[in-house]
Amino acid sequence: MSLVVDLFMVLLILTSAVWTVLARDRRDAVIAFIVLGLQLSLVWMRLMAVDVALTEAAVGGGATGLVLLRACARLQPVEAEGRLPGLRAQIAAGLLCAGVGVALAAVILAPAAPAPSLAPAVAAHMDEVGLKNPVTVVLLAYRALDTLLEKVVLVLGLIGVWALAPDLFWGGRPASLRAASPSGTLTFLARVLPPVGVLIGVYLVWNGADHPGGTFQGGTVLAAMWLLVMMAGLGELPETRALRLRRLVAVGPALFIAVGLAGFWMADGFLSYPPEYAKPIIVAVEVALALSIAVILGLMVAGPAAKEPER
Amino acid sequence: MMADATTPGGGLLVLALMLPAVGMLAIFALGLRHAERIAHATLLAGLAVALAVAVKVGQSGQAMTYLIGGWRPPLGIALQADGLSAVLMVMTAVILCAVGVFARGSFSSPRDGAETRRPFVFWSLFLGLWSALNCAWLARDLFSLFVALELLTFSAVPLVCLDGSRETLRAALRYLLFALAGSVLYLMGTGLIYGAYGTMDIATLHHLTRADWATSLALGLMIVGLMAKAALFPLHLWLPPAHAGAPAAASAVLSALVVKAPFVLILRLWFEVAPQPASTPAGAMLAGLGAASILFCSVMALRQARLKLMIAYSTVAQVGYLFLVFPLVMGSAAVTPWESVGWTGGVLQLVSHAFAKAAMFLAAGLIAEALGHDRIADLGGAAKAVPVTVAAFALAGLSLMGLPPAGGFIAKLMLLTAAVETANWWIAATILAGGILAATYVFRVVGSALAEAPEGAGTTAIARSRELAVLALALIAVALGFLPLQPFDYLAIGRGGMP
Amino acid sequence: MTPATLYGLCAAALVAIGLFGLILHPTPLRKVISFNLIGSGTFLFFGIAARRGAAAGFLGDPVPQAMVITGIVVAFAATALAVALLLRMLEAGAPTVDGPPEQPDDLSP
Amino acid sequence: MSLLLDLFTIVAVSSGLFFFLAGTVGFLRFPDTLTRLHALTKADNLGLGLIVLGLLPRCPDLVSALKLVAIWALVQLGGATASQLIAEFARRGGGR
Repeated sequence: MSLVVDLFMVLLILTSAVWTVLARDRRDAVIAFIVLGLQLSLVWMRLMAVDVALTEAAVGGGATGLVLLRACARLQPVEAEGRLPGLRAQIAAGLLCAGVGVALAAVILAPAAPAPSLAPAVAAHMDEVGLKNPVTVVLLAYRALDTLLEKVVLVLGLIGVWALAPDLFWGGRPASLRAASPSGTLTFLARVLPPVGVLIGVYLVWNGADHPGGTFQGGTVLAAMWLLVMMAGLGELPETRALRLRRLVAVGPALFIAVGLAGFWMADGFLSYPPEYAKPIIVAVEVALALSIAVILGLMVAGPAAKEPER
Repeated sequence: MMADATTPGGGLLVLALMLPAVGMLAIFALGLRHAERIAHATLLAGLAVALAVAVKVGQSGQAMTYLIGGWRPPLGIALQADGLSAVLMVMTAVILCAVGVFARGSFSSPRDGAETRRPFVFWSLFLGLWSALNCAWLARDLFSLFVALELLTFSAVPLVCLDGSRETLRAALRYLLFALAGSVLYLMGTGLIYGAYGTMDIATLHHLTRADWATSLALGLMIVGLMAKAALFPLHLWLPPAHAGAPAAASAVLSALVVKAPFVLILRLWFEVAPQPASTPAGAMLAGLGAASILFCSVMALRQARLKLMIAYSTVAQVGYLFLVFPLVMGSAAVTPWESVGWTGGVLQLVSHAFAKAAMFLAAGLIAEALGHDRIADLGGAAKAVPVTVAAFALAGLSLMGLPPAGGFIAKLMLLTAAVETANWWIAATILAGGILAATYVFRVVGSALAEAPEGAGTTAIARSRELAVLALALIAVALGFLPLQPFDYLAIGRGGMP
Repeated sequence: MTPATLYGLCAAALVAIGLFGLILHPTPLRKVISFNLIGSGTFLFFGIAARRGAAAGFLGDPVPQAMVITGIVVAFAATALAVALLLRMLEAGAPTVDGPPEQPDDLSP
Repeated sequence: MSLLLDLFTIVAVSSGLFFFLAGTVGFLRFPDTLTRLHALTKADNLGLGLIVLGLLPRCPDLVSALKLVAIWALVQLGGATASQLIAEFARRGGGR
């Protein structure tokens, strides 16, 4: 019975995917992609990965979708829609892709038995970290290096986006996110929702130590609230040269590295935590990271500086 | 070798990884005039760390290992410096230091204290790149290596379009799309590997991998993705415009170091993850594509009118040599791959090309600054305006052609010896043909630079320290030629447990 | 057939569809969207491995789940960078005099 | 007692699902943007409301019940605002 539901879900997903690729209009493609992101977060629920489902909905569908939609709005007057090349090229590429798909499907159909897993190893050492959400334990203890480096990736990505500003505008504000004609409805939402949203974001971060949730999910919600306020025209984006902003971006990764290095003296080495303080340290790092992630995501959506810095 | 415990001094590996990242964050958070000073302080500290690691590895004759957070793989992540990693780390540090000296001229902050775009972006990404490279050399976990590749992409792409012109933006976008496609294929392979073996740790996988087709598919996807990032023919199309469009200091780093990271990953996958003995047809195919890179892109280099584009095509050709090692090592009579002449020759080619190519790109940058253009046909007078730079270019060229006594000579001689030893005659012929083509395109430039200056051509003065930095790189490329002509024991350090 | 296997097949199809778009679409924005499709399929492979590896009281192996979270965030950053780049490219206007001839938005090799 | 609660849940959730179905059919079949929006928001809010109502007796504690109600309230707010925005956009002649 449940497999019928899954089958239906798969059909929906494949429809969205095909629409994403084949839609003539690029905005249709983006909307199909956002729908796909939401469907995929349901799939992650079915796969019992709640943390991933939250991330996929917030980042995969939400933030990525917003970036793509904004791109559409700015491309509309400038760039013509591209067309897929002729039928012969389509058939050739289709055969190649189908081949790849079939090969991958064959691997899925012949799984290793018994399925290999690190779950027992994760469970065996959970006590040493003192958190109850295994995904957070993996992200902030066992594989903390990956998480740390990925924060560095985010900062580099932001520098990369900023680097695209013309020299004259360096340090200025990004292009305004404000809707062309802000409507009363949006302003209303931007006044009512943020307090609730911030509460939810903080809850997700706080809760992430022991239950599904965590820095990304919470940080993305915080970023969304910030962006909403900007879009309604209730606030302006800060100048990219503002040191306070820069420090907000850097505080998460910097604290993470500092805690990691402190491990040389206080625990068994880089990125290890003294057992009795592991939980408070990790939660503190998560809070700082969520703050930085919120600011970075917001700034990445906003794009490079587009105005001269004010004197 | 299994990474069982942290070895003494292993903390140095963490420093090598984190120092540049801390420097990058400091530039970002402090802004203003500090960028260059922070970068130079980091360069000195990072060079010291790299040398310390190399000395320690050499003294102990053992790989250095560091278990992050004390968690043992497969649950945790291990950093490990074997002989190869140590050599790569020192190579990276030395080249980046030279580029750092060179870039003082082009990316200095203005004195009035306002932060400007180019110095800020250049120095912060420069340090980000260093973290990424050290991560690629040291990580022993397929997923951490994915993160390293992403770090590399994110720091390299914006450097390509630093001048903001439409062509460089187009080149950067194309580079980004190729790099992302490569990343996603690599990630897909790691996903399949995890599904089959339940670990990402290379040392653990070494004993687990089976010669079944699911494993082959996973490794194939990863290697194809890495090929796109290493610009192996026919996936090289993004490289020439990107490397030629970047500012000289960035081009040098991109061509000398960044394209080497995916190759080293392929090397590790091939010899440390893939079930041994690795597939012979696949090795021959990689070598075939390498040979195609050498021949096709050397000819393309000959046909370029602009100096930087020529050097960029030459990069694709020289990276092609690296891919020749697979059949040479597999067919060799040596007991382990690390004891074969082909392996040593390949690594030596990697290192000597890195120094030579960095020198060439920096020299091209100085010549362009001195003359105001980089059209090969009109380089007359360059030898008078910047004699040291032109000499450095010629010395680096020696290494590319494979003429004695340069490092490239020893590398190519070793590859040639291995090709003859394993009866791969077509590889031997390619190596010789590639050398002749390289000689032609290098002499074309040097000949033009030695010509008399055309009437009325003005030149700009160049700081001597920048010329000397370029010369130092070229001299190192040549000095590598004085290494003993035999499998190099240092490169085999840390491979005791490998069959 | 378990749900995991079914979604695994779905992931293979997603990769194939995304690859098709990446190869064929001439405009960079559509290439970026297609790249995200391939990425989604790839992440699902990790999810399948996680679900099949359920053990020790967990409903899924948390290690690949954590990797997917990292991967999703990196993919977002890549998308944001690519979009910023292509918007800037369109704004940069006409190429300089000795640049290559104008090909409006064709990035396919 | 528990049988009665079960019955209540079943009836409420099923009628909630019915409203979702009706809303979707309306969305697909109605001719223009405004009527489609009407179908979607009316039916979905009622549908979700009924499902939440049906699930309330099953909550183990007060906090999860409050969470359910909060979700319903947020969706109300989000749905109402979004449809307002879409309607304004449509009335100004945007869209297709």
